[in-house]
Amino acid sequence: MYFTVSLAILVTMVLAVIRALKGPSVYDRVLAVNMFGTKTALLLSVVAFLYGRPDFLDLALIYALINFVGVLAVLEFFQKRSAAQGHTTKD
Amino acid sequence: MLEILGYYNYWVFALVLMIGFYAVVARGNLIKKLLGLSMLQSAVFLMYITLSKVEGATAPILQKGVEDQIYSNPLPQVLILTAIVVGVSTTALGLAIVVRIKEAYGTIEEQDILKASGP
Amino acid sequence: MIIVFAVFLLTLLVLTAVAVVRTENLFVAVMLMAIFSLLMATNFFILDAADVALTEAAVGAGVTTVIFLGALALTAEQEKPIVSGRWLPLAVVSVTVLVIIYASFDQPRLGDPGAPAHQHVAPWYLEKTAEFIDIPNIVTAVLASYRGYDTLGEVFVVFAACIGVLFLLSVPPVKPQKSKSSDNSSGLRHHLIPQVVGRLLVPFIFLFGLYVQFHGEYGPGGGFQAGAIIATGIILYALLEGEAAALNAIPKSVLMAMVCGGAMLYGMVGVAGMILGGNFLDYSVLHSDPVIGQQMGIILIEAGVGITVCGALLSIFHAFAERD
Amino acid sequence: MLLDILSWILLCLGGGFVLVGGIGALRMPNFYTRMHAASLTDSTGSILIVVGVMCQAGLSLATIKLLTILIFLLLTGPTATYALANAALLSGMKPQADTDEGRSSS
Amino acid sequence: MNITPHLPALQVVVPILSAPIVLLLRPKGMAWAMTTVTSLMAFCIAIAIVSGVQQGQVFNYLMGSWSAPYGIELSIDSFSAIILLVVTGASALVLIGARRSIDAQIESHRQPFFYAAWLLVLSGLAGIVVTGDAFNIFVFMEISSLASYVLIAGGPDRRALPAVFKYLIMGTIGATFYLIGIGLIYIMTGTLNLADMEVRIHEVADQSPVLLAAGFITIGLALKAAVFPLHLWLPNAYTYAPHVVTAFLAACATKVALYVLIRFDFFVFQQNLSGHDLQFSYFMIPLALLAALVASSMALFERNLKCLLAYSSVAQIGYIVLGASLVTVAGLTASIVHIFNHALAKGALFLAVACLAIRLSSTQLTDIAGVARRMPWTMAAFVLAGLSLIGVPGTAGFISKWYLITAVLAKGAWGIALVFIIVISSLLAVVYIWKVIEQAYFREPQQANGAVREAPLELLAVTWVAVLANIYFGFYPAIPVSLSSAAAELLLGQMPQ
Repeated sequence: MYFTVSLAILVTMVLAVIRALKGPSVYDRVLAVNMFGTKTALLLSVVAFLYGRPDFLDLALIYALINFVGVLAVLEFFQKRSAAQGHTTKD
Repeated sequence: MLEILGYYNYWVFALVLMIGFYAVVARGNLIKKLLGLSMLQSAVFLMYITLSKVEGATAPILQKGVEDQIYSNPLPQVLILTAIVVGVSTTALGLAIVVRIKEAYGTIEEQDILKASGP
Repeated sequence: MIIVFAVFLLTLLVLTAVAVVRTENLFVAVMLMAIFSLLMATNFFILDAADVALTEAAVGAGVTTVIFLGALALTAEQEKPIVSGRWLPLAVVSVTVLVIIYASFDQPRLGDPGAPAHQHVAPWYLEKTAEFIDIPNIVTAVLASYRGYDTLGEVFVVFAACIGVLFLLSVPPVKPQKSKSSDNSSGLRHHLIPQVVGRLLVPFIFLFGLYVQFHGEYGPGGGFQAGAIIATGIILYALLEGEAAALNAIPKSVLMAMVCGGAMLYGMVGVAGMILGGNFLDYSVLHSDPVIGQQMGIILIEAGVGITVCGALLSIFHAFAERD
Repeated sequence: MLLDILSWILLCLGGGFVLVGGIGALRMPNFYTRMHAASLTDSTGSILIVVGVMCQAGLSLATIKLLTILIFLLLTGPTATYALANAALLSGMKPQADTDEGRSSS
Repeated sequence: MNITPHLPALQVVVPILSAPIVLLLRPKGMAWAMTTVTSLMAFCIAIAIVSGVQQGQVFNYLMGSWSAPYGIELSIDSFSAIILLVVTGASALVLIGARRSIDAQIESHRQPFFYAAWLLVLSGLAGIVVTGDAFNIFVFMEISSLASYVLIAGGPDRRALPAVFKYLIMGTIGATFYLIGIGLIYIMTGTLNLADMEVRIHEVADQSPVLLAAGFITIGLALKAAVFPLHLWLPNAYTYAPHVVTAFLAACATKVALYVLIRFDFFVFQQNLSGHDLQFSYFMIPLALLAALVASSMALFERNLKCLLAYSSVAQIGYIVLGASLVTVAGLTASIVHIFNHALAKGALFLAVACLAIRLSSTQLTDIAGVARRMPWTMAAFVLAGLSLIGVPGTAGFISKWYLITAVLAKGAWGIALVFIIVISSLLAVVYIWKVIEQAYFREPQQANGAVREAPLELLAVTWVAVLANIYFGFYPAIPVSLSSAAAELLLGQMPQ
């Protein structure tokens, strides 16, 4: 049962990687990375039970955290870049 | 079939190692070189972790009340913990150098830097 | 079962690696590298290396990506296409791959319990740790006590990288500083929703970091991971509120003191062992009961490691982020 | 027993949602539709899978951790999606109906 | 407490724990003073260790009191002792004279970082030498490498940056290859302790992973040691580094990598891998000869004094490798003596260059024209050190060349061909040193150099200490030779001759 779910998540991870490779825009890639990160967190929480070691759930939490901070860092990067190129961002 | 797949990790190690190596050697962009370098290091991590795995074992964190559980080999994992931090340190230092190169030369392409440096 | 996972993830890993090398957009390459790191970490987890997976995720996928983005913002985003010299490296690389693959057939295959590596030193750790140190996480025991000297070295590697980055980036930028008005846009201040959510999360991240720090003897975790997580929390704060606010909360001098203090704490625990009649890094002499002494020593040096790693990663982050 | 069946159903549903989201992210014609597909199924899939696993775990420390993970995912996922869509919109990428090229030059 | 048994640990711990303190010392000059004092302490510890080793004492130290294959063991034999002497001596000597040169090249607010990095290089190199654990070598190698990237990047010329980047890339690849080699050996033997490895590798010696490991380790360390075709990072890194850093690193950084290379190939592999001696010779001898010839010729055409000396270093590394690749006690003795003597000669030369550079703006050959009239003492030191580099009798360089030639001749007929090549390479050395001397003594001084004075006293003094050491060890070579031959016999201990 866990195995089936992990397989579904794994396939989704593959799809996310394909999206990241295809692009076309940078935002698509960021979206793919974000999706990939969430799927990794889910996969880990399932695999932790598959292995019978639920004490490893901490990892899933960290993955989710890293994922969030990563996306925000990318946005900050975009913002810096557009500021450097002289585009004024409106709110 | 499963016998062959038991070596699959080592092959991926070899492939990723050499993909990283190729990026370092053949690419002229300094940041690309650093990406290749961290890939090269990751490949080594994979090799160590692969060799720490024991069939039917679990992570080397002792479980209370569970008898005759076998555990994977903790030693390579410790080494790789160290090596990961070393890898990040190297990358950070390399990036600082790249930033300075960009400021000094206005480019981060190896060819252009060689041209700018002159003989 | 594990084979299926491994084949899946490893194949993806190779594909991602190829894509990182092939793409000419460096930003895309960094994004793919983040995926590469996450894949690597998942692999580690599946291969029973929980601590390593934690570190790779926190340090490899998290902090490294942030630092790479910081450097990209200061340099260029597009790579020039390579002009020549593609075939020789490719040939060398292919030959080496074949050699390694050939040699792999003499290697014990994945998971072979009869491999010499699992016969010699490792079983001793697994058997004796309960007697000598009495903590469940063997990885922490080996890291902090049996091979504590390596870890000391590693702390100083981080230390060296930190002073290196600060040394290199302490030269004022060559180009004139941009007008200060652009600094107002620093931080994601005008993105309301991320800011509210982020503010909510920051304290919990700290709490979680402390949990990872002090739970390291019992579960996956320890100084490196905790240091990286807390640093990530502060980086999140800096992203949301801007560099200046984060530097206000924790000034650079404090960061420097953390880097030095953590390293010194580690060293001093070692020296204390020496003074109390043991060898360097011998924690048994710290307390009349050697087992408690070991545990005390481990907690202290893990704290040192966490403080140094956190301070160093933040110093590096700020050094890059400040520069534009 | 009942709990087992329940968790089985939840997990399968979750897996299905996740998979559909992945296919959507791959097959949809432009960025905003892809994002839509990915983010909604992400949240639903997370809820279903984590709750499914929670049913298996019973009342233990693991359940609390799972709950934390769930809350965390539910907070960060939509936030990240919002921020990303916002950034894309600000960069000049306009939502369009049926093109594959709805993107800016960046 | 009795301090003697703790000496191996203190050798590393004293400098490494001073680094964070130095970083916090803000007042001008304090960082330098603390670094120098620490470095002198390290030197004293090294002397104590050497005298202990010469009395037959064996230093084995269990880190954390964990017994050997389980914990990390430090072990010092005569080979480690002589390298320790070189590393700590070079650091202490250069630091004493370095202050003004560093002040001139590095802004004062960056100096604490610089000195902390210096101490890390010192402790990293010392750590590599004292340890008896394969992975521990990697960790300390990375400390010393990262810190030496920092030191080199301190060079004021912008070309220092690409040079140090190249060094970083090649150095990291080298360290990673070494790590792969360790991993492969660990798979086959299950241990990381060098002594234990030596015993256990015997059973699996003929399996391909071990051979692959030997290859990876040799190539990785050769990269670090700048053995000939892998030396590409060295010339620029040495040329654009701050002058005193060049003097320090040229004297010991590559030597320590060579130390690890020799230790691995002889101590771990040699006695166990069948045919390893032949493979090692066939692989290394051509490279060593090419290094001696090609690098010496490159030095002939260099226009920059530091770059010239850097190429000469590559050639000298060739001699060291040549001696080792003969796989005889005599050859290995020659090789180890040459590590010591070359460190003396190159250290003295680069210190003399630092003296020149502090008064002249550049190290281009054309800019030192006629400088001998203005800086007679400096140039005299340069000439004497140059003679030692060439191997003129009465200098330290002669001793090692003599041992090398004797060892090569013992190899029989084709040894004579090797001697021929050594002599040619030495002649090339005469030519490139002469090129410098001609510029300095027999050219008209440039207008711009009119106000040039003799170098600052302390820098000149340490230069002369190094030069006098060259001469002293040329007449009384007992210490390095006895240590080296003891080391060689130890390394080749159970080898059938």
